[in-house]
Amino acid sequence: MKDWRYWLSAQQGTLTAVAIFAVMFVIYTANHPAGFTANVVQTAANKGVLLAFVAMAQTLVVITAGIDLSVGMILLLTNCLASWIVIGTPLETAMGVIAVLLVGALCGAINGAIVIYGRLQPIVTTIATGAVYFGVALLLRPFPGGSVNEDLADALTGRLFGVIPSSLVALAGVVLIVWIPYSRSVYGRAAYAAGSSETAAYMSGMPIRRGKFLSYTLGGLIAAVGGLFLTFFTYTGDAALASGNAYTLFSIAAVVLGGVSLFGGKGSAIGAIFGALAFRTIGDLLFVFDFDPIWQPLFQGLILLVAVSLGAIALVRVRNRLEWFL
Amino acid sequence: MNERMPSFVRRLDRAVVIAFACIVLLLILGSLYSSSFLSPEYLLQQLKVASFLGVIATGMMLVILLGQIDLSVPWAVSTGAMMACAAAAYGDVGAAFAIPFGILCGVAIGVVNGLGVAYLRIPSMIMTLATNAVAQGAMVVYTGGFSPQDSATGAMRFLATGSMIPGIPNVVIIWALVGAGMVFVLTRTSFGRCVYGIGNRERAAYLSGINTRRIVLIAFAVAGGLSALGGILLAGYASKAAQSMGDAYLLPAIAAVVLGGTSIIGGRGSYLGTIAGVILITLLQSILSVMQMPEAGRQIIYGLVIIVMLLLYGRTAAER
Amino acid sequence: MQQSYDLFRMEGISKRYGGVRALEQASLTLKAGRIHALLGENGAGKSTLIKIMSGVVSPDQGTMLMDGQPVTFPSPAAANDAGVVCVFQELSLIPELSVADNIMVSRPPTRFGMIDRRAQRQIAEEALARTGASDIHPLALVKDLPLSRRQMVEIAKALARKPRILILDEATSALTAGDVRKVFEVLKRLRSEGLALLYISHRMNEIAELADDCTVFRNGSNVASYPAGTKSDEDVIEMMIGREYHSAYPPKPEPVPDKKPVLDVQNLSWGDRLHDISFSLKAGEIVGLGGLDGQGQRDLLLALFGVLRDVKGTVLVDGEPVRIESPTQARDHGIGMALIPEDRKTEGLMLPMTVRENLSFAALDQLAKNGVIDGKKEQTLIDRMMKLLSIKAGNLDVPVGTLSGGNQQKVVIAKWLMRSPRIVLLNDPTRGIDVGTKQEIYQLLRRLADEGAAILFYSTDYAELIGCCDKVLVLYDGAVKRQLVGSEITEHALLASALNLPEAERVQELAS
Amino acid sequence: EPEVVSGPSADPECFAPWSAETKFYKFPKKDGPFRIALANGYIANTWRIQMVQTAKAYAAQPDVAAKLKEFKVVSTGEDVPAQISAINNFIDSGYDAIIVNAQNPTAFAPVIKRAKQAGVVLVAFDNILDTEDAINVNVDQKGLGELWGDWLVKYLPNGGKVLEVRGVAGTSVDTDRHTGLHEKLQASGKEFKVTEVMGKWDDGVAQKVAADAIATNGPFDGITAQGGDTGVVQAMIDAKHPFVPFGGETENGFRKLCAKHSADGLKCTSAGSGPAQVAVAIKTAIAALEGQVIPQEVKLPLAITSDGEFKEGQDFFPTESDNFFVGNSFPTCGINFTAQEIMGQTKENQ
Ligand SMILES: Nc1ncnc2c1ncn2[C@@H]1O[C@H](COP(=O)(O)OP(=O)(O)OP(=O)(O)O)[C@@H](O)[C@H]1O
Ligand SMILES: Nc1ncnc2c1ncn2[C@@H]1O[C@H](COP(=O)(O)OP(=O)(O)OP(=O)(O)O)[C@@H](O)[C@H]1O
Ligand SMILES: [Mg+2]
Ligand SMILES: [Mg+2]
Repeated sequence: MKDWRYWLSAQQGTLTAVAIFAVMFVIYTANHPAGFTANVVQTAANKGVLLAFVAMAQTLVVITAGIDLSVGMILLLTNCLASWIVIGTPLETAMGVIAVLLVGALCGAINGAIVIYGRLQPIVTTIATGAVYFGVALLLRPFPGGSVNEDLADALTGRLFGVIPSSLVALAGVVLIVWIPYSRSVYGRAAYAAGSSETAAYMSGMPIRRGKFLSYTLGGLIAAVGGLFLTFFTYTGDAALASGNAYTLFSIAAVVLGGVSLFGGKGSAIGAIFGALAFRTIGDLLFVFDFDPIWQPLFQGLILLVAVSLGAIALVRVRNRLEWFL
Repeated sequence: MNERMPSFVRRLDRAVVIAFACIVLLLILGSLYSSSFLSPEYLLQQLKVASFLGVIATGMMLVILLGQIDLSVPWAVSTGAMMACAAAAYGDVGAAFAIPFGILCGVAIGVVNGLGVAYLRIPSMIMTLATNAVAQGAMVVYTGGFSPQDSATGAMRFLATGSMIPGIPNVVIIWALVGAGMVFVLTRTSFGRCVYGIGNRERAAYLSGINTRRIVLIAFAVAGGLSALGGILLAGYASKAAQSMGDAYLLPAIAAVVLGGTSIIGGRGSYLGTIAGVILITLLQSILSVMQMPEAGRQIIYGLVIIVMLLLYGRTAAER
Repeated sequence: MQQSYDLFRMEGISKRYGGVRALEQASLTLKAGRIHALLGENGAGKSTLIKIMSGVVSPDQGTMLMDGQPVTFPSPAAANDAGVVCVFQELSLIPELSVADNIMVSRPPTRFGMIDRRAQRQIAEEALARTGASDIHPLALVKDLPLSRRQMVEIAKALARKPRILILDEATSALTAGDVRKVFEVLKRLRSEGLALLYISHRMNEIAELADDCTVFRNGSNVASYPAGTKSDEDVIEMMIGREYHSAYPPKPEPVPDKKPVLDVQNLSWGDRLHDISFSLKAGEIVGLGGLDGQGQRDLLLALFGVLRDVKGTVLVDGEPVRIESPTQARDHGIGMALIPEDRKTEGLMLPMTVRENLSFAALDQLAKNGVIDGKKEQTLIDRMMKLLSIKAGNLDVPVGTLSGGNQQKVVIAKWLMRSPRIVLLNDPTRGIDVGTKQEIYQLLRRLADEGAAILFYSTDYAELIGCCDKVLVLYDGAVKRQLVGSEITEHALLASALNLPEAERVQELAS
Repeated sequence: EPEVVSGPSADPECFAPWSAETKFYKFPKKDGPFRIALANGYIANTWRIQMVQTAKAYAAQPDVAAKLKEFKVVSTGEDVPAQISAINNFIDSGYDAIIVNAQNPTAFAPVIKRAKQAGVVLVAFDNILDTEDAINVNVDQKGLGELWGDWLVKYLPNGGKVLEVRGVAGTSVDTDRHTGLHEKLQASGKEFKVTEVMGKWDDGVAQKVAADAIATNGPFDGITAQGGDTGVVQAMIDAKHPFVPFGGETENGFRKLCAKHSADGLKCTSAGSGPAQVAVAIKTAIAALEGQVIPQEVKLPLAITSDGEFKEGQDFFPTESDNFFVGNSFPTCGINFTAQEIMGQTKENQ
C-alpha cells in the first residue's frame, strides 16, 4: 500500500465528518432565504465554534478512553467568571482572559487528578465534579448578568476583512497552538496509547499518567476557551444548569459524529470540530425548512438518530462477526 | 473473605458495606441538624421517595452491567408516565390498560436503544442520547396536538401513594418486588450470567454460543420498561404526568448504581449495592434540601460527597 | 565473544498476589554475552519474575543488582532507561497506533518538542529490517496486523531501545518457522555484541538451539541452573514438573475404514481467504490442520463454527446439509460443535469472573430449566470437569484470571466439554502451555476421540500434529494442499507441503 | 429606529405601560403584510407547547392572518447562543419583526444592536430582555410574589411558619417572585419563619421537596409555591398536613384542589403568567410595524383568582388535565382562548 492510503484510512473518521458537514451546510445555505452570505456564515460560525471548542475539550478526554460529563459545567463556570473579570483596560482584560483559562485548566486538572491518581471512573467523577463546578458558577452568578470587554468580544465574534468570521480564525488558532503540538507530543501520544490499551502503554514505559493528566487539563483549558467565547457571544455570565447539561450531551454527539471513538485511542479534534459544526447544522436546518414548530424537536431527534446510525453502514462490510466486538 | 462464612455474607463486598455505613453516617450528621431526620415518618418518607429512583436505577444497573449506559432515561420516564395517563383518557378500558401501556411505551424506547446498540453496534452513550431526543420530540408532538390527558388513574395513585400493608407504602413494595426480581435474574438465571459475561467480554460470550445481541436487546428493553414504570409511579405520586419529570433522574440513577459498587465498565456489581446507592443519593438530596442550603452550596456538597465516598471504596485496584 | 561477567543478579525475590504465591525466594543471574533460558511449567512464576525485572510489578521482597550496584525499577520506563527491555508474553503493543509509533513508543525523535515523524519512520524501518521484518509497513496500524507480524513488531520495538539486557517471554510462540529463524539470527548476533539475553519458551528445541545457560523454575522458585546441553530433555522436564515424565503422546488406534463421517465439508470458500476446501471428519478421529501460520486455518475453524459471513459451499453433519450462522447454532440443534478459540484471554474466558461461572458459561442452556440455573446439576458437572482435567484452582469462586496460563486453558476446554460436544474444533490449544499440561491435553483429546468425538485440531507445532493426529490437512493460501494419513505424517512431509515445495532437497536445506 | 413619543399608546387598554416612567415608541410605519418570526427557546413542557400553539392559533385568526405574509416559529432549546443565532438568521432573512421568549435576559445585547441597525422590531415576552431597545411584554413577576406575600400576611396576621417552594435557581423569574414575597412579609413587621426549598417549577420535584420539608420542618402555617403547586398540595395531603393558606400559580390541577378543599382551610390565591401572552406580543409587534404608538414595556394584567372565586368551567376545568395553565386569555387585548381549544386544536382539525 502507498503511504497516502495509510493516511487516508487513519483519517477516515475525520473525513467522514467533513463530508457530512459539507453536505448539510450546502443544503442549509442553498435553502437559506439570505443565501450564502458573509452574515449567514458568520452566524453559523459563531454558533458552531462554541460547540466546537466544547467538543474539542471532550475529544481530549475521550481519547484517553475517559469521558468528561463536567465539560458543560466548566463552560458555565468559566463563562460566569469571565463575566466578572474579562473587562476593563486591555491589560486588565488580558489578565482576565488568562485567569479564566487557568481556572478552566484547573477544573480539568482536578478531574484528571481524581481519575488518574484517585483511580475513579471518569463518568461518575465528572458527574460529581460537574455538580461542584456548577455550584461555584452559581456562587459567581446567582443571576444572569455581568459584562465583558465588548471591543474584544466584537472583534472575536465579528469578521476579519469583512468576510472571514473571526471565530473561525480563533478556532484555527487553538487547533494550531494546542491541538497540533499536543497530538504530536510524547504526552499526547501517551494519552492515545493509554486510551487504546492502557496496560500495553504502561508496559511500554510510556508516561501514561502525565499524558492523561495533560489531556484532562488541556480539555479544561479548551472548555474555558469555550466559556470565554460564550461570554463574548452573550456579553454576560449565566449559570444555567440546563444549558450546561445540554452542552455536555451535545459535545458527546459531536465527538461521535466526528469519528472519535468513545472507547478511546482513536480520532482527532479536527474530526470533532466538524462533528460539532455538523451537529449545529442539524439545528439550523429547522430554520430553512418549514416545519410545524411542534414537530421540530422530533425532526431534530430523528436526524441525530440517522446521523449516528450512519456508522452502522460499515457493518455491512464486516464478514467476520468477531469484528462486531472490537 | 473466610470461606466458611455463609455465602450471602461472603458476597457482601466492601463497597456495599461502606455504602451502608455512609447511609448511617449521613443520618447521624443529619440528626445533628434536626432530630426529625431520625423520625420514622421521615425515614419512611425517604424510602418511599427512594423507590422511584430505585425502580429506575434497577434498569440502569442492568444496562451498566453490560458495560453500556442508558441516557434515554429522562424521556423514557416521561413517556411512560404521559402515555399511561393518555391511555386513561380512553374510558375504563383505557384506565385498565394504562399501566401496561405506559410500560410498553418505555419498552419500545428500550427496544430501539437495544437494536441500535446490539445490532447496529452504535455506542450506547450516543444511541440512547438520540432516542432520548426522539422520545422528547414525540412527546412534544403528542402534547401539542392531542388534547393531552395527564391525570393519573386511581390505580396509579394507589400504587404510588397507597399502602396495602399498613405502614408500608405500596411503592416500597413495588421496588422490593422489582429488586427481588432483579436479584433473582442476576444471580440465578442464565440471562443474569450472560449479562455479567457480556459485561466482562462480549466476544468470549459470543464464542460461547450466547446470542449476545438478543441479551443486550432484552436488557435495554427491560431498562426502558423500568424507566417507564418509574415514570408511571411518579405520575401516580404527583397525580399527573409532566414532560420534565424524568430530567431529575438520569444522573442520580447513574450515580446511585456506581456508588453501589457496580463497575461502570460492566461485568461487576451487586443489586444490594444499588439499593444502598439509591438510598444514599435520596437521603443526600433530601438532607441538603431541607438544610436550607442555597442551591450553590448544595451542588458543591453533593458533588464532594460523591467523590469522597468513591475515594473511600470505589477505586479500581492499583496494578503494581 | 566478549568476556562474560555477571551483568544482572536477582536475589531472594518474593511476590504474592492476594493468596497466590507467585514467587518465593527466587534468584537469577544473567551474564553478558550469553543467552539464558528460563524453563518451568505454567504458573511457575517466570513471567512474574521478568515483570519484576522490567519494572512492571514491584517485588514484595528481594534485591536486584545491576553491574553489582543495587537497583530498583519503579516503572517500566525506569527499567528501560537502565537498559532492561522486555518482549512481553502479553503483547505490549498499542493497537490504534502505527507500527512506527509503536516501535519508537518510549523515546521518539523530537523536533521543537514535537515528534519528528520522518525521523521516527526511518528509525522504525531500520529496526524492522534488522529484525528481518521489512515486509511490515511502518505506517500500518498494529491492530490490522496478524499476530505473527505483531510479535515481530514487538521484537523490533525492543531492539530499537538498544537494550543491555533483552528479555523475551515466549516471544516466538506465534511465529512461523521462517520468522523464528530470522529472530534467532538476530538474537545470536546480539549475544555476540555482549548483551545478556533471557529467553523464556516452552519449546525445548528452541532452547536447545539457543541457550547457553538454563534455569528451571518450579512453584515460584528456581530449582536448578545448569549449562545448556548438560541435561537430557527428560531430566529437564522432570525437574520442571517435579515428577517422572513419559512419552508425550498417547498411542493412536487403528483406523476404522467404513465409518460414516460426522462432519463433511464440501467446496467451502470464504472471500479470498478460503478456497474450495473439502474434507470429512469421522467419529473417533483426530484430524490436524497444518501448514504455515496464517494460511487460513483459523478462518476455516471460524467458518465451520458459524462466525464468518457469506461462507460458500456445503457442510454436512451426519449426512444432512446444515447452515450454521452463529456459534449458538453450531453448539446445538443436533450439531454439537465446540470451538476452543485462539486467544483464551479475550475469546475463551471472562477473566474477572469466577472459575465456576466460566466453566458453566457455554452450557447454561443445558444447566438451566426455564432460564433458571440448576445449581446442583451445575456443581455435579463442574466437579466432574475439574477432576477430568485436573484443574488446579484454590477455589471455584476465584476469578479465572488468577489461574496460570495452563490452567486457564484447561478451563476453556472444560467449559466446552461440559456440553459433551460431538465435533471439537481446537485453535492452537497448546500455545504457551507447559509440557506437562500439553501431555494431559493430548491424552484428553485421544480419550474424547475414543469416546466418539470428532476432532479438528489446528497447531503451529509440527511435533504435536505428528504425535496426535490420524490425518493432517496441510493448508496453503486458504486451500488444502495435501492430506497426510497415518504414517505419511512426518516432519518432512509436513514442512514440504506447508512450504508448497515438493523438492526434498530444498526442504532439507530449509530444515537445517 | 423608533421615535420616542409621549403616551398614551394606541390601544391603552391592552398596551398598558409598565410604569409612569415607561417610554413610548413609534416605529416608522411599514406596509403590510408582514413577516413575523417567533424565536422560542425551550419547548418541551406544557407551558411552552401551549404558548407555541396559541401563537399559531392567533396568527391564523382571519383579521391577524390578513396582516401577515408569513409567521415562522423556531425552537432552539436551552442553549442561548442557538437562540441568538436564530434571531440573527431571522434578521438576515429580512423578517419585519421578531418575537422572543429569551432564555436569558442579558445575553442578547449584540443581537439587539443588530436588530436595531436592521430596523427589525424585537418584542420579548415572558422571559424578557434587559434593554430599552426591545419591547417587553410581561406579567409583573415581582408583583406575583407581592400578591402571595400579601395573601399570607392577610391570613397570618401574627406571622408564622411559611414554606416557600421556589423555582429554578438563578433565573430572574424565580428571584423576582422571591423578592416580592419577602418584601411583603418583611413589610408586615410580623415574624415569619420561611423554609425555602427549590421545586424547579415541576410537580414531581416540588412534591418531593415539600414532603421533605413538611417531614422535617413542618407543620407550616402558610405555603407559597411558584410552580408545581399541584404537587405541593399533594404532598400536604399525603403527609396529612393540615390545609393552610396558599399562594400559587395557575395550574388547572392546583385550582381544582383549591376549589375542592377550600372549606377545609386551603385558602388559595392563584395568579400567573398565562401562555397567551405570546398573542399580546404578536399584537404588539404588528402595532409597532403599523406605526402605532406603543409603550416600551407592556404590563399584562395579572389574572388573579382567589379563594371563593373559583368558577368551574372558567377558572378551572375539572375534567381536563391538571397540567395546563388556566387564564389563557387577555380580554383587554381581545385575546380569548381557552386552553383546551389550543391544546386540542390539531385533533379537531383532523
Ligand atoms: N495498566 C497499568 N498497569 C499497571 N500500572 C499502571 C497501569 N496504569 C497506570 N499504572 C500506574 O502508573 C504508574 C506509572 O505510570 P506512568 O509511567 O504513566 O507515570 P508518569 O506519567 O511518569 O507519572 P508521574 O508523573 O506520577 O511520575 C505506576 O505507578 C502504576 O501504578
Ligand atoms: N495479576 C495477578 N493476580 C493474581 N495472581 C497472579 C497474577 N499474575 C500472576 N499470578 C499468579 O502467579 C503465578 C505465577 O504466574 P506467572 O504468570 O509468573 O507464571 P508463568 O511461569 O509465566 O506461567 P506461563 O508459563 O503460563 O506463562 C500463577 O499462579 C499465577 O496464577
Ligand atoms: Mg509466562
Ligand atoms: Mg503466564
